[in-house]
Amino acid sequence: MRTITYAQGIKEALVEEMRRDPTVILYGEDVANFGGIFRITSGLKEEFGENRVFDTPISENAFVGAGVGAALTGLRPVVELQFADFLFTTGDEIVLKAGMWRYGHGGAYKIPLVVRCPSGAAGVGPEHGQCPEAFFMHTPGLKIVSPSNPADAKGLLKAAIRDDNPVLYFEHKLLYAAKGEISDDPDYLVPLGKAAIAREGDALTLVAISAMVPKALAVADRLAKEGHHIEVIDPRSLCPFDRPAIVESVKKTGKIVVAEESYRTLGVGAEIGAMLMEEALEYLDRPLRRVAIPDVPIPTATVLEQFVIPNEEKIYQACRELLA
Amino acid sequence: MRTITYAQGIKEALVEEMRRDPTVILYGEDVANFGGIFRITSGLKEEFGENRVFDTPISENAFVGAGVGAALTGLRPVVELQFADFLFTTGDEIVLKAGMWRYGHGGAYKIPLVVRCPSGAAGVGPEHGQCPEAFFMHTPGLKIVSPSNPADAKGLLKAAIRDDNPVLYFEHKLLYAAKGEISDDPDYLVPLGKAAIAREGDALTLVAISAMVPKALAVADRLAKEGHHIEVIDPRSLCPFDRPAIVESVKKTGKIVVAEESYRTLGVGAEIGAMLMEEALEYLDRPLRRVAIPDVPIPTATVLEQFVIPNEEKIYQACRELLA
Amino acid sequence: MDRSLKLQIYRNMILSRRLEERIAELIKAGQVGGFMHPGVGQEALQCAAIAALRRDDYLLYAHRGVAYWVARGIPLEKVLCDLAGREGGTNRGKGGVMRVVYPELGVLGESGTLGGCFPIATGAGLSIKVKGGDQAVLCFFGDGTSNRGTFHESMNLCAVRKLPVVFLCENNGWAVSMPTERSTAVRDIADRAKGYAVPGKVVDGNDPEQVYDAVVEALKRARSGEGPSLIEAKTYRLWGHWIGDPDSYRSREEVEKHWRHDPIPAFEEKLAKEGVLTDSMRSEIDAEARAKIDRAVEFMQKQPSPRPDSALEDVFA
Amino acid sequence: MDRSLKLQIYRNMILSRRLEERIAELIKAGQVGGFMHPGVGQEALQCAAIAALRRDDYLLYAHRGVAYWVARGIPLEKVLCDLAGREGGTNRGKGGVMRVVYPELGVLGESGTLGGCFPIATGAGLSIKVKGGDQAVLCFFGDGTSNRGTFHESMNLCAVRKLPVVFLCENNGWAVSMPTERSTAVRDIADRAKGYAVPGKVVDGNDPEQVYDAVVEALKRARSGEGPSLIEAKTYRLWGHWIGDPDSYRSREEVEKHWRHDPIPAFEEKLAKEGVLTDSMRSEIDAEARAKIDRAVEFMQKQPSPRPDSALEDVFA
Ligand SMILES: Cc1ncc(C[n+]2csc(CCOP(=O)(O)OP(=O)(O)O)c2C)c(N)n1
Ligand SMILES: Cc1ncc(C[n+]2csc(CCOP(=O)(O)OP(=O)(O)O)c2C)c(N)n1
Ligand SMILES: [Mg+2]
Ligand SMILES: [Mg+2]
Repeated sequence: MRTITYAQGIKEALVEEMRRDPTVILYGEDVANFGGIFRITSGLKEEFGENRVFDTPISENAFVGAGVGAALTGLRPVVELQFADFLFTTGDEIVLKAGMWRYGHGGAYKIPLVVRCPSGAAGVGPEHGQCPEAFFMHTPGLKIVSPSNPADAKGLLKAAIRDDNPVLYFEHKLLYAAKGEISDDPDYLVPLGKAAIAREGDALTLVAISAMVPKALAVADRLAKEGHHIEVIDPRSLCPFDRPAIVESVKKTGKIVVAEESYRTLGVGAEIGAMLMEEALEYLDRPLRRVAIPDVPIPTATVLEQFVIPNEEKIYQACRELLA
Repeated sequence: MRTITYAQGIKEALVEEMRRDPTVILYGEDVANFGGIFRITSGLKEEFGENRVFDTPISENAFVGAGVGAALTGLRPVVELQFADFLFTTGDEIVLKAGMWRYGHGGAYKIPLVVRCPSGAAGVGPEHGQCPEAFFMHTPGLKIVSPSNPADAKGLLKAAIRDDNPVLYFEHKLLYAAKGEISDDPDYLVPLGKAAIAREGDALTLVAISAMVPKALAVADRLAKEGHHIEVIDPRSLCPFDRPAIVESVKKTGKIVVAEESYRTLGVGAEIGAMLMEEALEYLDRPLRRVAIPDVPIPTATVLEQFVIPNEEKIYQACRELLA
Repeated sequence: MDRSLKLQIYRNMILSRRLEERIAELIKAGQVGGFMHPGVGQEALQCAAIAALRRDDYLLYAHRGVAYWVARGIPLEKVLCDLAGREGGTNRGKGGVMRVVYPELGVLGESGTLGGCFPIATGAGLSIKVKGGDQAVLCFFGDGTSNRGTFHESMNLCAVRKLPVVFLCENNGWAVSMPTERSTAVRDIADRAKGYAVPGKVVDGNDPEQVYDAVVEALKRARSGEGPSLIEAKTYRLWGHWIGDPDSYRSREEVEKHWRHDPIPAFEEKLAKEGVLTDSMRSEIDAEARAKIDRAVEFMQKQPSPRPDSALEDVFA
Repeated sequence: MDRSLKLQIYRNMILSRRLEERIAELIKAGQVGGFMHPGVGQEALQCAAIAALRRDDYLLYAHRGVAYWVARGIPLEKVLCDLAGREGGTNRGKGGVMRVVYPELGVLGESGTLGGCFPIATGAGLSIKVKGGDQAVLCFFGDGTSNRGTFHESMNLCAVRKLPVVFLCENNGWAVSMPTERSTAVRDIADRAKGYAVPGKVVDGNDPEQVYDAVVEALKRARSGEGPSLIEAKTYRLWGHWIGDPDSYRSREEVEKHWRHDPIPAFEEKLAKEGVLTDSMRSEIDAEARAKIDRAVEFMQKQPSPRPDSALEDVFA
């Protein structure tokens, strides 16, 4: 066991998988010579050469779509977008090509593509600060992961690279410096589609996604001191989505809070609520509480941003309300 | 009162609003000389001239984004996409520009833009047959309407054109020929954000969207013959979304089925389920039932398409299950 | 082009033309429900360009016609089963005739959104380059499609990374009801190559030899690591945009005029003059084509529909 | 350019340079948290181009620097309040310094995604044309941004509809760490104009007169209904990509070399030679700029943060 950062976890996953499999390539804007604007990929071009690690022009449609084309023809491309928000500039390539090319052609091809998407509000406003997972969770054919800690960051990325399907890998910008322990096993993989029980408890189920997980754990600590032992679930993958993990937990607790950095309407919490209403209605003893962005774009000024982004206090209040 | 088709309703709305307001313009591929591939706009170029009704190159980014730019500078553009699916080719323009330009600039500008999006499965496969409303319902800043009949088609489009915000107007291809009655009032408007109770009842609430509404009404007939008087709600607008209409109905019926042509995960039914779990949990006596596309792209062959698209029988079965 | 190559191209042109005529009949008779953009008039360039490919090259075809598949050697019955949404096609009923796919011959499939092909072609080129092969990619597209942003991004990306992709524009004068001169701000789409410092060449798309030579040259450039090329083949869409198009937006005179340049009789005449094609060969080739099509239609008509719940398969690998 | 115009441009260049230096200090001192792409080295072209605009023209600026706003006459304190996320700016804290907006002067705002500006500019041009006015739109963008598909679609759409838009590329040699010659397959981005049959012109972006003349000509063309133009102004980004950029990807020699072509001393020398600018005027202009900035900073520092719950406002009109 070692302690590494989330950023290191991502980098280690890239390096290990590129060493393991010569068909893995990495590209995007500024990833090669500069090492990425978040400095995740420094040194990779030096190790793997310019044929496998290279910079692209500012042409998201072409280079994301090329990821699909390269995946169809035998490579395993890892494509970096500078900000997750830029997924929208490449909606056709992500939703209709990565998501549906295989299906539309009757399964004739596999699409082992990973798109790395730095997400999350960090003082950078509406077009550089989103967590747009929920948009793509509605798309058939895309796998989606959102790690919340270094071990998952590494294990999920390795699993995503080995997966034969397109995976959107959301890395939260505010987690890059987060530290955590990790195994030294070079085959340390976190399976796509398996939630983590980040903390066990029976008073309430708190589902938290990505950067909300550390906040949720802090809330759980605080509530424990008040005598309420809540369960914190980190879905890790949003597609496949580990529905049973949440349903089982709620059958035990009867209460559910979802904390996420999506917009509230049709955020991940909506699916969780609907699923529970389908599968666990009789176990629910309190209403759903969704702690999410109140359906506004992400403002830039800190005071405004902090007003809309879920924080510990808001999560805590939502839990308290249900525990009352 | 006259009887018109849904297609005529759309056309009348365009003609009336263009006569009323010289800042309304209409453009898209093949809308002017050909009258649109669904023949909605024939004759409009002849009446309003090539300056206000014109054909564009196959450049969805440019012409949808130009709709935003034109709206910022004093026009009320109505832009036709040939298929709603092409919204994905213009994700940046729709989500980040139409949806967020106003907010990001502190409300300095209004964006009175309408994008017409022919939606719905009709034997045309994964990239020409979607109902992608739910993707955009998650986007702050966009209004969304999905009329189910000629009167709403007309009244909602007129209201959308007069609205100072961007509106995605989803017109279902299989409804174009549907007939219905309509008032002759040139100011016949259907307000955005107001659901219609398509049929009153108290046994169950069936929310149906767009082309699902006629199917839902047929199911209601059938159930009525069996002694179950269900309520059919047509939200008409998905943003603003008339939450109280649904909540009130469910408080009366205790049962909810949602029928839609979205993909199931994070379809509109997810938001309805979550909302009810927040606001009406104690009134729910049966689980939610979502009749939607089972998270696969839309296949082309009829037998496959019909397997995944909700039909009367599937809606009926879902209702029966809850009424049992 | 040697004799046998000429005859091969001619055969494919005839087979394509007869197949589309048959498909049109089937659709009009309501026997199959498919959605088809006919390529009548454009077979020369399609067949000639594909004749220049190696077996291990990749192909991204456009939405217009059947000649791409015929020329690439995909069995006719598979194409017809895709059209009819039956088993025995290439895509299990998922994609219709618009998404014929054939991995064995590098046929990658089709993007339903126009211009979606460019980045895919770029990615196939990237694969080749990363793996160090000398294959190439041929990517067809229409004049209207040349106005999509993906064209620009992909041309530039291929050019800066010297990817082995040949972009072949079928300028048939129209994009549905929009004439090229109103949709496209440049007279020769090939001139757009100047924005990427790559070769751009205009050829007569109704002359198989011109097309073949241009594609051979571009493929050579691609294989030798010099990067992409843009070829514009001028041609004409003799039928409507889709089978059923009222085609009300262009004059009958214009269409009539272009029928006089139908590439099939022109090529026949040329081959006859050169002594490559005799009258009896002509009838033989035509009869052969019809017989093949008859057999394929028969096969298709006997094929069952896919299992309904197979709709749930093929989302993920 | 007459004397007073030259001085106006010079004044704006100085004011811009001083303001950015001040902003860099504020950011480095942690006094404001904003995110800023400095335009140091590119002020000549930015100020000169904007000087060619009429008051009722529209402006889509790029993400680089403050000169666009300074030259257009947006009060400095507003720019600073946007930077600092305080009240008193132009966008109520919503968009930061990247989204300065000023409807009174046709300043439409900024797209956070590069290339998002092109369709917006096209739309503004469309408005002008539909309403029959003779205004024009000036749209700035970088060399790297010229590789976005929206560039292509918008150039073509403006060209086929003859919309009054002037596209002005600031080719500063780099897009973050990517040198232009590796991102962009053509030596002169202006050559891309050939793909749309519109005028494309290269100018020295560090020479205000060349830029001004080219923009005047393009605006004239626009106003008279002849359609868009593309101008490429060659310049250099003297500072890092953003304030805080380690700038590790280019050599110090390269940067040093370009400092020797800093447009400010060059223009000063020229104006001095022409007798337009004396030493005392120079110090006066500089002192004036500093005083203005001091007042603006002071104003900004006294402004409150926006009301937190105003975050919920401005989504819909
Ligand atoms: C992005 C996108 N826009 C519009 C369409 C609808 N559409 C299908 S074919 C076509 C015309 C294409 O014209 P062109 O590229 O010249 O090819 P041609 O049909 O002439 O062969 C259009 C507009 C589409 N499929 N995708
Ligand atoms: C679509 C998109 N891709 C990437 C970025 C991130 N980004 C911001 S500025 C920049 C470089 C832009 O280069 P250029 O257009 O040459 O302008 P310059 O910064 O040199 O002024 C990049 C990659 C973005 N904002 N939008
Ligand atoms: Mg065409
Ligand atoms: Mg640059």
